[in-house]
Amino acid sequence: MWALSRFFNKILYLLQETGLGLRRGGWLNWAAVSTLLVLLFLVGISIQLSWGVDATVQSLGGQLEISVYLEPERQAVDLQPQVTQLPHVAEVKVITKDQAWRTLLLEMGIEDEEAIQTQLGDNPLVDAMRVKADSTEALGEVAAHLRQLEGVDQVYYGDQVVQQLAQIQEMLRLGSLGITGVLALTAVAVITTTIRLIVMARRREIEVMQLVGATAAWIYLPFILQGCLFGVISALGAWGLVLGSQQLLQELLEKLIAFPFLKVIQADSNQLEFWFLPLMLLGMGVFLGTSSSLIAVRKSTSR
Amino acid sequence: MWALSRFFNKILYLLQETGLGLRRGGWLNWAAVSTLLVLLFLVGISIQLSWGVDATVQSLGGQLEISVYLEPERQAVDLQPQVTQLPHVAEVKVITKDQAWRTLLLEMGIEDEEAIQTQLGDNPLVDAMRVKADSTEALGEVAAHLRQLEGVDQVYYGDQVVQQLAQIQEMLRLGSLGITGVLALTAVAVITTTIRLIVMARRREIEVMQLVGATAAWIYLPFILQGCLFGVISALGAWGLVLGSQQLLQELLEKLIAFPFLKVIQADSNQLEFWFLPLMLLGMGVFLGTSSSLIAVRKSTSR
Amino acid sequence: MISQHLSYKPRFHSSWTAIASPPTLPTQPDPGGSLGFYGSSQTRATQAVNSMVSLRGVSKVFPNGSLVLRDVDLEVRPGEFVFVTGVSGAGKSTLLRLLYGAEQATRGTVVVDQVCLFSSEGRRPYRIPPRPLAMLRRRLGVVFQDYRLLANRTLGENVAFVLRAQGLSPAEIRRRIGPTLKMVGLTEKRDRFPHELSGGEQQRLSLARAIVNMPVLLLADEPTGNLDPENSLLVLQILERLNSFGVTIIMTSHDPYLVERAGHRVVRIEGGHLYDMR
Amino acid sequence: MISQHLSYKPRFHSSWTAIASPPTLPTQPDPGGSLGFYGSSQTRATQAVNSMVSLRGVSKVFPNGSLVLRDVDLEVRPGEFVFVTGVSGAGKSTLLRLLYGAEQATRGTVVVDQVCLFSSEGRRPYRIPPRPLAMLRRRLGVVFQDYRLLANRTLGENVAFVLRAQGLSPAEIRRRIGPTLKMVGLTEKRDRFPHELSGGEQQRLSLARAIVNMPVLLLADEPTGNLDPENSLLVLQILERLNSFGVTIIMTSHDPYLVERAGHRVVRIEGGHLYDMR
Ligand SMILES: Nc1ncnc2c1ncn2[C@@H]1O[C@H](COP(=O)(O)OP(=O)(O)OP(=O)(O)O)[C@@H](O)[C@H]1O
Ligand SMILES: Nc1ncnc2c1ncn2[C@@H]1O[C@H](COP(=O)(O)OP(=O)(O)OP(=O)(O)O)[C@@H](O)[C@H]1O
Ligand SMILES: [Mg+2]
Ligand SMILES: [Mg+2]
Repeated sequence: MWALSRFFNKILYLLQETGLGLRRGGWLNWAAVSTLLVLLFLVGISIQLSWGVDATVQSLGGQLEISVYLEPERQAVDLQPQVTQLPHVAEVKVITKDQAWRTLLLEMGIEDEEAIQTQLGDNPLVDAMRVKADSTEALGEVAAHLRQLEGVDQVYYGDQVVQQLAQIQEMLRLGSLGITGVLALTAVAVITTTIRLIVMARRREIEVMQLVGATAAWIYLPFILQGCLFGVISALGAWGLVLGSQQLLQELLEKLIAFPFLKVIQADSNQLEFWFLPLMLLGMGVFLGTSSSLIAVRKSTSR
Repeated sequence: MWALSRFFNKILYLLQETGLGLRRGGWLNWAAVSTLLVLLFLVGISIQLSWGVDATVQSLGGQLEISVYLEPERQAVDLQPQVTQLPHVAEVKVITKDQAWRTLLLEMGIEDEEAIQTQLGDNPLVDAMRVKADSTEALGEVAAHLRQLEGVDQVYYGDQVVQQLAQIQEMLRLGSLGITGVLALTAVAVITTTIRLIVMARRREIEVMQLVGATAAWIYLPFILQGCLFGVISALGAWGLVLGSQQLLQELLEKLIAFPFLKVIQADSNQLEFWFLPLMLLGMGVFLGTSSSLIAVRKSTSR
Repeated sequence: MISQHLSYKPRFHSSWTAIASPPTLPTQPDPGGSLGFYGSSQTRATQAVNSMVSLRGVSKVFPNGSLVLRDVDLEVRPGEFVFVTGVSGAGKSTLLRLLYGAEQATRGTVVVDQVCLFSSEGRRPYRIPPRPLAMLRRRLGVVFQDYRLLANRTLGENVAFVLRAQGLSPAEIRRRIGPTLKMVGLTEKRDRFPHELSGGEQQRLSLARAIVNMPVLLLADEPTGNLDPENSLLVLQILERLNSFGVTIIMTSHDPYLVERAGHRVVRIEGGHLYDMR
Repeated sequence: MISQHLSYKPRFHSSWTAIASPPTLPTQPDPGGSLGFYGSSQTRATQAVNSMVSLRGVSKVFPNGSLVLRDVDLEVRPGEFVFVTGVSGAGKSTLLRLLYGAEQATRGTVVVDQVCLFSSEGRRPYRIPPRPLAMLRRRLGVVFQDYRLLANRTLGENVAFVLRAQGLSPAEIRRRIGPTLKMVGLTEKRDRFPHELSGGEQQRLSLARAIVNMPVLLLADEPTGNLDPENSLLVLQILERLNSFGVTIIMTSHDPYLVERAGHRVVRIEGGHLYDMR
């Protein structure tokens, strides 16, 4: 009973002490929270953006096709089932040489049906297929497979544009990864600094606490709780900002360019994916806040 | 003479005081410098990256052409000078209907010279021009101009890929602008906080200085000099990091993807452009450092 | 050594006092009568000659409502040595703080060395602006009750500090520090930091800092509180020597024996009132 | 009111002292002779009963080379009242700091309330680990020469602080603060902050904080330095009342009259040596 009440007193003390620290800390708290918030926000936005760009490039890449030209006299429909079963193949479209010739002639402005019929006899074309891959990266692999098929004469896929698109995507991925990493490092540095400054600002107090017989845990737990709290608050704030700016970005994009990049926003709260970002931000915030205060406090532990 | 020596003494005092502050400040200085450095570095890298992407998309966009089909019986060479003089037109290539037909037939596998000659007589095609614009954005404008020319039948430019490319570029530009803005704000917040903390840590000292008759300028100038110095050091460090990471990024890109994005690096120290980034970083660092210490100091000026 | 800075001349200068033109001692009836507010300069001049500190009807109420001084009058002539006594919490430190501008009176007029720090006369209270206040403080020396040493500067730097704040040359500063530290017996500890000193040594350092710039008025708040009788006497002797050079000294003390022994003028604060004891 | 926490029992407990097993008082010749280092527990037990503080051959040299104490021996029995005197800078504060573990001796053995704080006997010097030190400090009360108040806590919180550090319930803490503040005459200023107090009031607050947890040993460093004679006497009376309840008191003072009047044991530090004066 006595032990329990003592334990309860201790918990109460820790909470009160943390509360007191927050109240008396004044703008020092805001410094810590705002820094952490801005950094978490940047991380969140960059993750969102990299997801969005990924999805966008993905959908763009999906529109790129591989053109397969068969040897003369080969029928595309014969090969179609074989091609469909290849890995990473998303869609196969058959274009017979008649279709192709008709289209060509029409494009050239020969609209006279009779002339077309005449020309069809001289059709110099071959059967062809348009194959779509399920991702931009898989194009090369699919093309390689196609080349090995019997009856395939030529395989064209991608021109410079396609290649450069893939490269842009790669670059974006690298960039966002790098920025996220650098930002995380900055976050740790800034919070550690801030909390160490808070500890330093209360150095005299800590000194006196030690002199009247408080143990290290007793002295430093409130600081660590405080750091943890900073993390939680910042994460919540950052998530709010991310949601807000998403909306804004979306609206801006829709106004500025005709084509809506629907992939930028993913606001379906029933999906598991929707909860991934806030949970990640929360985890990151708490981790950064707590571990930073631990680092800050560790440095000043002496008697 | 007396006034001069007094002035000299004052300058000396300010320098010594700044030096003393730096020496005694210990890791507080490092906190300020490292924060500023990281933020300047991020700004620098994001500017570099946005330049690089701009240039890349530009060069990519430059490869996109507008196809102009003339009315039958019109000669492309007649129109060429007129087209060349249109604004934003970078290059005009004429394709006569004979050339086009020949190419088409060759592509279709008809390599028999005689057959070609026969077919040429039946050439159903028209003269065409390929027009390059000097930037991706100008494509639309150029196309609109071309459509109004007499003798032009059809103008095709860009497919979905071209449009999406332009949109990606727009998005990137927006993103990098936004990130730069947010980072600048963070920088101001963090440095102000840090310098205010330094002032706070020396609050007792400032109090005593005021009590023994030091004027406000006398007390605060060393802090402002210190902030300025932080800016200079951080800017230099950030530039070094930008140069270093550029090298790294370049190498990485060259290894990862076959096509070297030469536009990412611009290391020609004879060019004026090369000095733009360091000068900008320096200016930004000094401005942020100085104005942040001014803000920090302003808040604590009282008697 | 000390005497060389000590050729005492009463100061009539204060070009900036003229510029700031504070309301000057309006409690004194204007002899001209018709000259009005700005015409009372002659009154001020006569006043200035025979008064280093002049408090007229000064009251001090702290924001939390505690009334520390009520309607206090005090005149200290240049060259006087005044002890301020009173029980703990009587308001001695508060009185001194009014004189060096760390606290502001609630009512009344405070004039130090011909500079008006505060006056509730006139349409609205006048308070000295920061710059003239800094200039006045340069002519004062203050020993703070809690020492107020700079923790991250050595003894020598702590003393030099006051002189540097006035833009003296490093050579001149070096020349002055030695004798001053010697006077309070801290020569060997010149390069130590305050936390490496005993309580009494810190107190003596605070004294050294107050006298290094040869003030015209020295305000010493309990400068012997942490000193043994011998050292207390030594401090008293230092102050008396300064006084003999013409420096006006106002000192608070709890030590009745020291006050007795010195034989100077004594004022006592009790219940917010100031009583002249001797 | 005070007496209710005061049923003094000499403490024989210290379960952790046994665990930490510090080298205990090896300067005392071991009566068993053959038991060696860890066998001297009996010596310690006898020692413990009749000594609250025990310094044996203690020297203190600061890192900057200043030798403050040389080969000092001091025994203080439980319930004693000891004055420590000496000129400013003699080493009085340093002596007390050795007792509450803020400084570490250079040589010798320091034992307080049966806990060994430092011993240079044994193969390498023993120094008390942080946790036992914290536990010892909870049984001590210290009045610091520079007060060491927490600037951003009210008077009440400053005093409560010590009790909260030990995990007492808020109700219990509230119950104890009132009488303690009353004893030093600060009841009305309970909700003020330290900077709103006069020097003497701060000193009394420091005393209140030292005695609120009913220490077995009270170390008071110059607790009357900023107090007028009446208040000094009051403080002395408080300390004597505590002493009459069995609290051991070691107090430094510069005031020869106070020391004279009290009539307790007096030790004097001079030239690093400790002399028993009375
Ligand atoms: N900033 C403040 N706010 C509120 N009350 C204050 C403030 N400063 C001082 N006081 C109160 O004014 C009274 C006088 O304080 P002061 O410091 O002048 O006393 P003192 O005579 O110097 O005492 P001591 O001898 O103990 O130093 C005290 O009761 C104190 O509590
Ligand atoms: N941390 C330290 N480093 C170096 N020297 C120190 C340190 N602390 C104290 N000293 C020196 O040790 C000597 C004794 O100091 P101490 O504080 O014990 O004196 P004291 O007897 O308490 O004097 P006072 O009566 O003035 O308080 C002094 O000469 C002081 O300069
Ligand atoms: Mg006082
Ligand atoms: Mg001492």
